[in-house]
Amino acid sequence: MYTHDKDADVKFWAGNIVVAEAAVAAGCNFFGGYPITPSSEVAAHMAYLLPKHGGHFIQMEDEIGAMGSVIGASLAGAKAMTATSGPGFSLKLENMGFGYMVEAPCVIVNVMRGGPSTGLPTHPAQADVMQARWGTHGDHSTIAIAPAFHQETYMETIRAFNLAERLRMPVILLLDEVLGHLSEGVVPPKPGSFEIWDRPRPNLKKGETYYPYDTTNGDIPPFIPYFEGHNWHTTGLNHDKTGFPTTDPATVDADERRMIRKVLDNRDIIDKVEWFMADDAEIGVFSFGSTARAAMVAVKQAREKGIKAGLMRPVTIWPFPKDQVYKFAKQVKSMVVAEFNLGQLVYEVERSAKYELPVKRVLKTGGVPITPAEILQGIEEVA
Amino acid sequence: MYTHDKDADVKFWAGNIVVAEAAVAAGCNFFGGYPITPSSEVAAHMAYLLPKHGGHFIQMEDEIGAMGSVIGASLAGAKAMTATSGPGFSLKLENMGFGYMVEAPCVIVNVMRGGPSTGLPTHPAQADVMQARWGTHGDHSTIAIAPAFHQETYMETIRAFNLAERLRMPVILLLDEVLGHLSEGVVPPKPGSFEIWDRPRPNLKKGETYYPYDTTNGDIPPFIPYFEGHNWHTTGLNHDKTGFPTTDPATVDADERRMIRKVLDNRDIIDKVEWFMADDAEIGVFSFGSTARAAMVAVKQAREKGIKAGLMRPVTIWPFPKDQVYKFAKQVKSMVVAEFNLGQLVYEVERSAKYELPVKRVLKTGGVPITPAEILQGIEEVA
Amino acid sequence: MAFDYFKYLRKEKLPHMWCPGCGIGIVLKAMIRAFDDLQWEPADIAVVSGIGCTSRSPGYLNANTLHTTHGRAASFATGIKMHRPDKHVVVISGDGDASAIGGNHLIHAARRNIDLTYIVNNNNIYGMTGGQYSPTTPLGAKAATAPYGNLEPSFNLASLLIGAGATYVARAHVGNGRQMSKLFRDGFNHKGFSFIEVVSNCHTQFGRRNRMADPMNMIKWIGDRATPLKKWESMNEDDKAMNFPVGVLHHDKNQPEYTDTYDALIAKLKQSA
Amino acid sequence: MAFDYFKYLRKEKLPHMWCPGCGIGIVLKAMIRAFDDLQWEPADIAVVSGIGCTSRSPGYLNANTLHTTHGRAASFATGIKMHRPDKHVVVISGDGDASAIGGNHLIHAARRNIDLTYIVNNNNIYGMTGGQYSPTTPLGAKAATAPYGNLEPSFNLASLLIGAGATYVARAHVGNGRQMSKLFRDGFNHKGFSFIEVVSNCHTQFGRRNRMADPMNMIKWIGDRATPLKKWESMNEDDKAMNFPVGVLHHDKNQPEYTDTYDALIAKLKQSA
Amino acid sequence: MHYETRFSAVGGQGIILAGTIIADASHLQGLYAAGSPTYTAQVRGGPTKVDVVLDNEPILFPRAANINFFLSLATRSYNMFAKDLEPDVTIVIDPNLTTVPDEHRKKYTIYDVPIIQLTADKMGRMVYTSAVALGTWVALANVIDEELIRAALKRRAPKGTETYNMKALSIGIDYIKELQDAGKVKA
Amino acid sequence: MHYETRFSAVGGQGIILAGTIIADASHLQGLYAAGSPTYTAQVRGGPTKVDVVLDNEPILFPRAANINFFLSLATRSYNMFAKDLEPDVTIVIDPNLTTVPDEHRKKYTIYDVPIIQLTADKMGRMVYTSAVALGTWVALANVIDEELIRAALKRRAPKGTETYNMKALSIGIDYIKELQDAGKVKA
Amino acid sequence: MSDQYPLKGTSKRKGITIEIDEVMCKGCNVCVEVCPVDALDMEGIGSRWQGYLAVIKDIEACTGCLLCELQCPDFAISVTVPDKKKKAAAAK
Amino acid sequence: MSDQYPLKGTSKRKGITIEIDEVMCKGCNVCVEVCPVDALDMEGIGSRWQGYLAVIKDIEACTGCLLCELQCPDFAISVTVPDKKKKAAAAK
Ligand SMILES: Cc1ncc(C[n+]2csc(CCOP(=O)(O)OP(=O)(O)O)c2C)c(N)n1
Ligand SMILES: Cc1ncc(C[n+]2csc(CCOP(=O)(O)OP(=O)(O)O)c2C)c(N)n1
Ligand code: SF4
Ligand code: SF4
Ligand code: SF4
Ligand code: SF4
Ligand code: SF4
Ligand code: SF4
Ligand SMILES: [Mg+2]
Ligand SMILES: [Mg+2]
Repeated sequence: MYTHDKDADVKFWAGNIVVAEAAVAAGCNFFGGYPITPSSEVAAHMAYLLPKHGGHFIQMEDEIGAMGSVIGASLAGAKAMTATSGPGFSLKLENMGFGYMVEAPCVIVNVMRGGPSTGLPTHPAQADVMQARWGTHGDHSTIAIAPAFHQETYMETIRAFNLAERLRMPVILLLDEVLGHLSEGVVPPKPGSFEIWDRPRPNLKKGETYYPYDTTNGDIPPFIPYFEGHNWHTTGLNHDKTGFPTTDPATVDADERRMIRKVLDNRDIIDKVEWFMADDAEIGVFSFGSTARAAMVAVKQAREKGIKAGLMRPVTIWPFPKDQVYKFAKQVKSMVVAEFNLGQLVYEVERSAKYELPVKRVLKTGGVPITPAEILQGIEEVA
Repeated sequence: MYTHDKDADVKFWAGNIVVAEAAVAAGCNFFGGYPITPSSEVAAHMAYLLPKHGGHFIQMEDEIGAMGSVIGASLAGAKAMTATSGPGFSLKLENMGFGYMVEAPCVIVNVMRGGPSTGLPTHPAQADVMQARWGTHGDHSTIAIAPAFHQETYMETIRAFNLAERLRMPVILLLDEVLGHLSEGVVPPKPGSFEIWDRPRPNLKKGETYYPYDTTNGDIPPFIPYFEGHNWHTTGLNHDKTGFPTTDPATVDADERRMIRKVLDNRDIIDKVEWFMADDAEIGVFSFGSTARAAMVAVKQAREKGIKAGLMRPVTIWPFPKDQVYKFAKQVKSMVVAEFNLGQLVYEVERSAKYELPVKRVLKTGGVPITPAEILQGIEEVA
Repeated sequence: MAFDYFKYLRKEKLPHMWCPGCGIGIVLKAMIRAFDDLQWEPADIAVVSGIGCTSRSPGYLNANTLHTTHGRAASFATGIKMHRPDKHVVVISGDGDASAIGGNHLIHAARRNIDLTYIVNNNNIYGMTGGQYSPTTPLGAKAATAPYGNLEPSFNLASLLIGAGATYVARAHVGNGRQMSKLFRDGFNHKGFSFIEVVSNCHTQFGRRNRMADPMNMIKWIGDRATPLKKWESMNEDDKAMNFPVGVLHHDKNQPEYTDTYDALIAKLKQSA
Repeated sequence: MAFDYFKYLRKEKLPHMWCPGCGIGIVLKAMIRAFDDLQWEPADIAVVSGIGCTSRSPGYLNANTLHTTHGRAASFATGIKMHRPDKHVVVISGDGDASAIGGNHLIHAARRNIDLTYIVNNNNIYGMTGGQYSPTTPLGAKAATAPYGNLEPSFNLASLLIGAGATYVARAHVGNGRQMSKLFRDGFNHKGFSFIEVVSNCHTQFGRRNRMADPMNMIKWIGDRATPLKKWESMNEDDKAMNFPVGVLHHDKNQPEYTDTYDALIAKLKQSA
Repeated sequence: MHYETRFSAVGGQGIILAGTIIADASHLQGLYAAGSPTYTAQVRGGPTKVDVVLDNEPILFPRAANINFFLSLATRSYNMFAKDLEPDVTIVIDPNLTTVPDEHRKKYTIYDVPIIQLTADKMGRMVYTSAVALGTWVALANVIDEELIRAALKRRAPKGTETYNMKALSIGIDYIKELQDAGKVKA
Repeated sequence: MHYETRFSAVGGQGIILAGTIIADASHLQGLYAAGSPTYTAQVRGGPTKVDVVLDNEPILFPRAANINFFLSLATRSYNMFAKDLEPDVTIVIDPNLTTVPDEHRKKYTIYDVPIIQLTADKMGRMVYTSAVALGTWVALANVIDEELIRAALKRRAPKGTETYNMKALSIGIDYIKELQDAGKVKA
Repeated sequence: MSDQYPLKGTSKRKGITIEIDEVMCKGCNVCVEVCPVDALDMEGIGSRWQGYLAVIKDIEACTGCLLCELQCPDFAISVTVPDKKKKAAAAK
Repeated sequence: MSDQYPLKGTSKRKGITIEIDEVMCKGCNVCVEVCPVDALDMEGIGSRWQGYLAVIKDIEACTGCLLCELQCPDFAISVTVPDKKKKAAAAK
């Protein structure tokens, strides 16, 4: 919930515009995209903004190429972004996996729509959240952020870029059609009033060899872009610290574990959960993104009816805030999970709860968002 | 574990050959593929077998096209298959979602290799199992089968085709490089000695209109291929029973739930779990596919050491056998989950157990399969 | 008697979803007339599309119709044709669907010389998604993602297809439905891969941004530049660049068709078995 | 002094992984000689590849090198070039990588006329995955997935690229490293998209199945058919079909290069701001 | 203060802009606004709508739940979007293009405003339809100051069309005012 | 009965075929077999191996765990695959192409068989290398009847090469027999 | 719904029938513009689409060239020519 | 390791040096086949690759045409021509 000073310079923007504006504010200077409803305005606005800021926009021939161009630009030093929706997100997955493997910082926006397949292109859903975690083949960690308000979207877009840079990896920003096309007020913070991070650079002595995956000083290998004289190599094959392929089982196993660890060990800067009336809650509501806004209304209404409901709203949904869910589950009598899909994060909630707590699912698909009334009903059922 | 009659006509085949042979035995008459290690021999053998049987093989320009051709052929009436590995599986996901949406029977083979990205192309892994479940965008059910022995692979390939036909949906067959390239004996059953199912046809009266998604008689809409005079339409957009797009929220919601239900309500023909020394087990081992073979050895060795270990080996891994895990978890003191990845089905095991049972993870990546000794060590740690 | 379009139409689905004056309707009509010319039965025709305004066409046609994923129509069509080589398989899609995301399937279907007819309604824009530039948007034209004018050179689709090995390549335009229909008919008749580009109007997304918001403005703008091949060939380079040739641009009747080749193999193996 | 290849090589990675006699090594050498001719510094060069035997080339080159996913090299290269238009970006990949799965990125990079040089080592087969037929495998040739001989007509890559709008298109062959190097150099020098096909040998996967298991057999089979463009043009149709032209097949120096166009826009907006 | 507006039409980009203008203006009045269009790029010639929710508190649930003002320019859009309306809704329709079920006439307060005719007759170009429609809203909803709406409309209108848009707005406002003066509408 | 064999070489398809032949033959002898090649299509000229596990019980864990017989035709393949060997392993190497660490010479029983030279000298074509190698296995491993190996080899050999393959097999067997006769190898 | 001009008519001279389907017609103006003899016109208000509808202005002028029918994107206008003429035209 | 012929040599007449790197050479036979004057040869046993290695058979015959070097896929053979001749050849 964000309140705006009457005198503030409030922009009445669609969520997709917010993402584009915030990306440029975060230093994004490359966008490779391919239009798809309901994300297209992100691309259109980047096409408008970037050349004005000396950055490069390109509309690629498809989403696969868009993802490829983003990683290429990233390795050449760009802060790069792409934006898409369900079908395009599915297509990007192979190259996203490449991004994880070569540890290329970048931001991937998915403005979720109804699915599977072409589904309901102009209607919202929150049904790509498990895909965001598990979509590409092989083991990997995921960072995915799902803001709920435009002001938050602005700040979280910046944070997505910062996390991508700090952890040297792709970061996923999940919106949905509700937010992408919703116009509401946002007050862009002044440049300089927020942090901007760049990927860590190594402290090389003169003439010292640069190893693109050198982890002597921590799990996040420092980065020097192409064309700075280090002539380094990288590949989607498993590689050692030099970036060249290896099939040594121990090296590969260690490296894959490191890439997962670099996320799990940095949860302090990744995790973000918002709580709403949760302190004394007896009925725990779990919801995220646009649906969480309905959940906030439902929680307020429940309280008005004397039910002590409270909301846990993860902003970072991957890595999943399992410890917080566990604690919340211990605190409350029962839980309500409201998500605009047919059951995805509820599995994680159940897993994290670790015991047989009644978990009421308020799930839905079909294009019309979950209403406060539907969540309230769920709350009342388990109250 | 399969024993062979000495007089039986034992074939010493690689697992990939077994899949191709069994597919043709199951009635497969179309294969659309694109080569990728370690699945390529499936395609090569189909290219050899199909024209001899009057079927059609095509090597498409990429995996996306391969998946498209398979669904096209399926709608025209073919029993169709494709085979791939990690990167190709990632690429197929969008069209797989289309397959779920239009309810096109077909079989997708993924011979898993090390990942993510290009990873370890010539080495095994079991790291695409969560992807199999959640890889494509949007809500959907998944059937995925992971056999462990070549004889089982033969029979399960046939079952995969049968399930695809009976439930009118894509079915995933998960092998890994160990099995795909392992040569071991298999005795192909005699034609006629096993069931072959065809997709259900409707009982139309003369002149009656055919609706491709008519569910008046159950969740699985009967099917008439193209070109039989019914001139029907279908689309990846959400559609009603006529196959034409609809955005009616109730219709869409109901249809998406139906497609999930048709799997969950037919678990009697889908589910398959093999148990090994599990009846009196106190330490429950959970493993699948090629890793389960190491687990069997480990269980035997544990028993020799006086530890009452037992193995639950799901052959059908999706839908996940959560009730069986729950029962098994209640029976045993602790569990060992052995999978050749960095933690995937163990999440499902934890969720299904529903309480804080000690779960030891024997996880690995890097190309060298988990050994019996490693699992035994895991067993001993929690014994 | 008036021509009966409804044999090939799903009447209950009409009026169609397209904007008033959209060229896709003209293409649909020409297709139907060509089907009728050849007396193809609806039951023997499959019409496959990708995603886009144009790709909604199959829904209106009384045939075996398939609305697939964006850009992939040719691959689905290939599967259908391979399994049923005895049937007629037609693909219809937009310039973006066919030549942006779908470019690869398009050129490979052409290369194989598989007996599909691929019709592209080239309106030089992504109509459905709101007017982003496509691989055929003219240099300098405005589009949702080209606010400063399009910077990308565009494909000459016919040249691309000829380069890819298509054995029948023609170009029609929305200003002349009669010629279009004839070119469709010839393409349908051609045994092998046939490609027909229809230069078309999306006044809503392209026209509105480029001073041609009225359908007839755009149709005329197209028609004025459409020049019969022979005449176009005799033009000087400047005029050539300003205009575009229509008609049959390439026709090679002597190449083996792919499903024929395949079925000959099946027959051979059967014989030797 | 002997020519020093090692300025552009990662010596410690040699000997390379390719089969004895594999043409890829000849291509690599010719690339290095062309780099040297132009005095390009390793630090200013990016070499990008997809997946395949050929695509392992970047690993041996002392430059900024990127081994991407199968078929997608051009898109990664496009991102690199867009962000650093001042640098040299070269793509090298196999026939399968470039023209099967990667066909779309290839033709679109050509269409945009972005200043990349795209080298295809066309050995008419999927070498790395074990000899499946590729879009350039000759009709009738045996392959792992063509046990009865290949049924699919093949691409003429140069024609495809010319059709797609490439502004420099050349063809070399492994039998003539000197000419190859010269064509590479010209392609590198060309401002815009340049495409050089090298007709090459994979005796291991193609040759073995087609009675040319020995590298020199295949190299000779290729060399015998390679004909200078002028001479080839004067041949009769039969001879044309039996042989293939080598040299510069198409060169248009007058088209605007894409990053130039883009950066002109940036400059213009800066000025008007 | 909480006010929900729905504009609907067939294939109309204009009404979406009208919604944006209300939201813009609401800021100037210190209100929070949330605008949700049906996404029309995929709905050529199909029914479209835009919902604008206004509140003096930050808006949590941004979708309309209890519509106060509903405007429809076509029967198809009416049928699609005149659902779940509460009895206290104010409805404006163009009677030439919209046929309203009798029961609705009984249940709801419906104003017949020949918006298209007015636009055609007085403006000559149909692009001003939505400004005329917006005028009826200004007069009937009476939640945002007319001058603030004019300011917002000016800012969003394509260059050169500002005065025409002002005129079109007045046409809508005046038509309602006349009805009000004639006692046919509660002011 | 449980016997594990590993053949290794550089870039060799032949040794993989040799493994398959052992497995084929083992069936004829009522054994179970599991053969696991390194997948060579991606390892041009690189070290390759094939493991064949034989057992009289159905084989659960199909990978080699305790190798009884190890053959290497090249130093690179030796170095890569001569890992985790148990002291009782029997090793055959081609001394012209394989350099073995001294400690291995001490730890293991190693037979030097100039397989390449034998093939070159006696067969003239290098394609028969693996049949010669297989011959050494037949004689040394002594777990499968020679005739069954011959039958399997005949079936898998490319048409027209059967007799040459038989001859090559004999060369390998005879070389070991000679060594055995000369007392240099335990029979 | 049309005020002045009809949606259906048959010419006396040539017996040509033109029929406009008011449900289908979207008032796009294409037929009006392509008619070489100005036989058609647009009329305001009445279409469900954008306020226009095609109407027959001068049935007697119609030559039966079929252009309006072929170019109408909406299957909204049909022209029936009594004699062989039409067949010939269609076959072209 | 070569038995009869050397891996390195300089011709007396022209001062051309040929050098074969035995670690790099895979014995593919390409250089031998392309040499117009038959100056090179293959020798059995000894390569780490497939049992062959290129060797210099007749250094005096070498014309310095560079073909062997340009065509060797393995950076295994180098030819140094003392005078400008080489530069000219390379530039072609
Ligand atoms: C994988 C995927 N990417 C993007 C889209 C979004 N999309 C739908 S249609 C379309 C382009 C339509 O343009 P065109 O093919 O020219 O058809 P038109 O609408 O102009 O007829 C796009 C980009 C999609 N549906 N799926
Ligand atoms: C998405 C994906 N599909 C398939 C593969 C498997 N694959 C690797 S290389 C290759 C083809 C190689 O052929 P080519 O590009 O001609 O290169 P060559 O090896 O002949 O040089 C294939 C199909 C892959 N790695 N990724
Ligand atoms: S948006 Fe363009 S292509 Fe789509 S229906 Fe309208 S005019 Fe036709
Ligand atoms: S398999 Fe073919 S392409 Fe690959 S290295 Fe060997 S010869 Fe070269
Ligand atoms: S048939 Fe020809 S003349 Fe008659 S109305 Fe139509 S366009 Fe005009
Ligand atoms: S062309 Fe068709 S839709 Fe357009 S105005 Fe004429 S009859 Fe109506
Ligand atoms: S330089 Fe020329 S002549 Fe000399 S050895 Fe090499 S190929 Fe033969
Ligand atoms: S060409 Fe090179 S690798 Fe081949 S034999 Fe000659 S020197 Fe050796
Ligand atoms: Mg288009
Ligand atoms: Mg190749």
